[in-house]
Amino acid sequence: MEQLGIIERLQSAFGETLGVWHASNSESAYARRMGSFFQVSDPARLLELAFFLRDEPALAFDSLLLLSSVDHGDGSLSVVYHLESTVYRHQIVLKITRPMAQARVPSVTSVWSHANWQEREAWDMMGIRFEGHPDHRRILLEEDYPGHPLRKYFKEPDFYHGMKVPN
Amino acid sequence: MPEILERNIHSHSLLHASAPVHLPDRVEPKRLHTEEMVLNIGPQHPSTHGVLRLEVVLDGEVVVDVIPHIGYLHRCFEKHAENLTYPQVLPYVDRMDYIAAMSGEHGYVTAVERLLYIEVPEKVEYIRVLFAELQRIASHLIAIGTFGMDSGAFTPFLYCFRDRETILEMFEKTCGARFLYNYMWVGGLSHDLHPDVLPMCRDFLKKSRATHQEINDLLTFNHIFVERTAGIGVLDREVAINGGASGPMLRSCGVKWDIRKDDPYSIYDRFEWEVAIGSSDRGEPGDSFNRHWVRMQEWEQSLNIIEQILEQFPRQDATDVQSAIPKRLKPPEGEIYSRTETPRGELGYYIVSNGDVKPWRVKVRSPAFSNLSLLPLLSRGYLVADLIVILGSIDIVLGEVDR
Amino acid sequence: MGYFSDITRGLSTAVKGLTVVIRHLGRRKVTRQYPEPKNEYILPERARNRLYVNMDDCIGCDKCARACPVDCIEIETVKSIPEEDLGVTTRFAKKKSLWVTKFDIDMAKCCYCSLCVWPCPTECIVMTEVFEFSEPKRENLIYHYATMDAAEAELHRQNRANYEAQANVQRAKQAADRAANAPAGPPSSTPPSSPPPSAASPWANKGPKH
Amino acid sequence: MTAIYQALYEFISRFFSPSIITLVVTTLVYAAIPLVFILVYGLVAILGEMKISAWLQDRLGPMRTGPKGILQPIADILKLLQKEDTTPRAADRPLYRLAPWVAFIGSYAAFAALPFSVAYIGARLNTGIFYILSMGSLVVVSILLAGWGSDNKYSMIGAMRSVAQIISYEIPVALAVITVVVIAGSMDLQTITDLQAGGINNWFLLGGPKHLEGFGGSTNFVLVPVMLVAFAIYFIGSLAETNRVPFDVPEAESELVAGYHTEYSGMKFALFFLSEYASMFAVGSVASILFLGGWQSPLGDTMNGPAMGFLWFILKGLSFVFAQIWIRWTLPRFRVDQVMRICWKVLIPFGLTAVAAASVIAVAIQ
Repeated sequence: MEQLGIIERLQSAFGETLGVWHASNSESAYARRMGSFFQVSDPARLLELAFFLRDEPALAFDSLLLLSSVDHGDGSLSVVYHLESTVYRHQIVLKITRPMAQARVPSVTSVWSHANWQEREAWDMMGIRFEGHPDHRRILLEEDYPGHPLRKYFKEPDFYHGMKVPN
Repeated sequence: MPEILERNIHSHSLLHASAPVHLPDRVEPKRLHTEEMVLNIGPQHPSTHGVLRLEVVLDGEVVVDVIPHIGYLHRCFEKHAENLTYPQVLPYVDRMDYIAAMSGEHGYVTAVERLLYIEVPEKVEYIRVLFAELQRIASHLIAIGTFGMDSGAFTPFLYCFRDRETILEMFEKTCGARFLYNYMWVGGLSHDLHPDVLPMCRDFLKKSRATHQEINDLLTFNHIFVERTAGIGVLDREVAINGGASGPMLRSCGVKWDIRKDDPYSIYDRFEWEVAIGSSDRGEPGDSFNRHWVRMQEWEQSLNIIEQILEQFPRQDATDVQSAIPKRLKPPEGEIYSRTETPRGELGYYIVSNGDVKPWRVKVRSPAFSNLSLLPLLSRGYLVADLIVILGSIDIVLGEVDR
Repeated sequence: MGYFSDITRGLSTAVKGLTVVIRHLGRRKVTRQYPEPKNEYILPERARNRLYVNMDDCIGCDKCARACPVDCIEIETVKSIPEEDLGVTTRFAKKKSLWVTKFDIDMAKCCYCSLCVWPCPTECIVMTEVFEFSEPKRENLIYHYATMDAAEAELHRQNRANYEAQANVQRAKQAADRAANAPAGPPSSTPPSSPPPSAASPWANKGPKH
Repeated sequence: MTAIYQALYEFISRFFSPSIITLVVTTLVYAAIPLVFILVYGLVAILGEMKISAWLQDRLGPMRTGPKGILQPIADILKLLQKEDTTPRAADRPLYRLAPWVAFIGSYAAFAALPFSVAYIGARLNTGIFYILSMGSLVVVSILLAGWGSDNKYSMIGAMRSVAQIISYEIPVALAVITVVVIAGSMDLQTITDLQAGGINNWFLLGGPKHLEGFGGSTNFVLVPVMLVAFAIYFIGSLAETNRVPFDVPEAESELVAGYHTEYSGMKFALFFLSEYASMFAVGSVASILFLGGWQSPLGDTMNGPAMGFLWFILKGLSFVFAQIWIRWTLPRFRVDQVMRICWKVLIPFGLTAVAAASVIAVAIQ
């Protein structure tokens, strides 16, 4: 399905209120395909949207390519979902932007199990909480590590467990 | 919660760590449950392929649950990348998937070039694909060899290393490094092909086909090996797609999905080759044997691609391989998700640029990370020996898992 | 699979494997002894090993240090004063104008990526074929390439400081002269500086306001 | 009394006057001969394993110690002697210390009944083969002691696997032995060897003695398939009993690190190592006694005799050791349930068939 078809479909199901569609502003054919994204403004409806994207036969986004997180440096964090349909080979990007103090989004692990570790990594590195995650722990760092290192203003501790952290 | 949500959550409950364990029928006697024992495999263990720790809950020798603990090799590549310029990221990219550094570089430079709209000369593309395919063979040789070692056969491992050595020699001749190359630069290459490499390549094609046959006789079709691996750790097609499996792991389930064919990058659309998928000749699609078998086939297909590269290779071409390298690498503001097929699967780079010489955010979709996350699902209900085989068949590189 | 075919297949494939392996018993071995037969294995001409800096050619431009992804190169320079003639580099005959008082490479940090080699305008930093240089102490792996000792460096630093002090005095005098000569008028005010760019967000321009 | 024992006795009686002391000293010296043999053979076997595996894998193998690395095993032993002898804190100390000795005693004791030559056998028992089989089972005890005593989960799993495996595989091995015993009519190893005198044609692998009364003469070639099956069963079973690939599940490197001897270091490990190699030779030589004529020359009377007997016996034993090394570096490892399946579903039915067939034939041709 073409990108515009997907957005029409989504808008008819979720209404205009759900978010804003951003078509790509680049010329390259490749970037046009990957660069357009869909800003989800209401995290409460994310899970519903995710199930719709996966289960709607005409969309069939059965594969979560990547779940990434971005710190914008202005006190807000984003979660970015790259989705792909292995049936129709079309792709879509979802984004949720939240202020850092309320960095909580529903977990999509129940929709795409690939999100399990990816969400744990996003929590570990960026400090985004995923509500409803079955195993919400850090994954790469120790459980007692202070802070989330991929945040832009992260200061690494001088000492960790009494050991001097080399710089 | 709407009804549809509940149904779907339930249907995927098996993927969760807290889900009840259903032992497959093949483990007998089913009702004989003993006290559970926790066995730590790793971080230092002969078969964890690096520093991976598996917390295995055992009932006798039956694996009840596996909890992988990763992060021992975590170097925070993504944080590093934010503090380095685009060309400086490359040595770090090498060190992510250190078994297949060329493929990792290929993925990174492809992503940055797409971000910058750089067209590289044809000759550069040919050399890149040639080296990426050689690297794929080298990486698969290690995967096949260590998989044999995990199942107890030691000798194929060394035969594989012998062949890999030839490939590394070609790389060393061309760029001076055997392992961590820093060879593919954004917009070009660090060196032109060494004149010895093409003849060496032709020679290698012949020798490698012989080794392929040898490994088949020695390992792949060995009945003990087939018995050990066939039907072990079966990954369901839907679960594989849903769980983010890629590369040989996904193809072994019978899914014809290869980025080189389905989302072509570089010049892969110029070559004729087959996407290797798992079959049910021996074992069943998605099992450990088919993961190995897909790698064996891909080795052959890569040889085919290399053969075509050698035929089509631009002759007497005086192209400067550094001609398209921009003086100052400063991509426009924007973001990209670009993916390539490495030996382990889909390597994606999500790069956000704010118009600076340093990337704002680099996120790596590392195939080994995603594939490893399926390990608990694959190995529940099998024996400890099978767990090792399953882990070996996934072919992880801890540098890439932990980044 | 039948019971008997299972057994025969097991035995026959085992025998096949055994024949494959036994054929290697008399073959030429592929491993090489290290380091005795040095002539057997020659490093490729492009081998990237220990860094070497030809200080005669170094102009102290700091390009290599900036290219280094692991910050293993440390360069300190002192500007020369006009009376001093530092000569030209042997290659490309570039004129030198900086005293290189410190050129340290920490080979323990070096990742052998050769990114420092390429930007060098005089090709004075190169990767050599030397690869056996293990040291019992990590400090010994910091190579000091600068040719001058501390006293000489201090001398140059002093020279430069003196020269700058003189120049400042001169400039102040000139400025005073100019101020005395020029007609008095309001100094042109600088335009209001733009607000310092905040940590730029890639979403700042195109993303929705959040 | 063998010729060597008598010679020793006469030699030692020159130094000691009371005959009881002479007897004790002679017995000790006589018993030390297999020990010396084990030690020397151990060095050769370790070097052989290293070199053969290297050559099979296109490698050079150890090249540093001595010319072409032939002193490598001595260096290894010296290294093991110098190593710190660690004991896990939670280990069951008496059992932990006892285990390697039990292992070594088990394999050393088996050598007592091996007829190296017509001139040398430690103890000529009329139930020799039975004695060797039972001594081989002693290894199980040591493995269980080691696995339990180490207080290590890998060791424990390895020991459990090993016990299950070795006890199971004693049955097919015993069945294969019985096949020969039924034909030979004796459990005495010297008698069995003597029966196969007169060259390759009279080996039990090829039907047994054709020159003696009561063995069917030239018609006993009908035994050949039975004997081939028995030989194959014995060989596969002996691989399993000595924990060699493809039956090395107890010390499966990729799964259990080193199985029951994970925690052992220094001399204790060396003893396990040595006893493993000693049992490799022991099972190989039993195979050569039962099926390949023991110390008898394959050429009949040429090159036969007490001294040549030693040579043939060791040569046959070593060729089995070579085969075990060759197989080890070729085949993958079975899974533990497959090991048991092969034993109970393949080897034992075939073994029973072989025993039955041999019994019928033995009755028929006599």
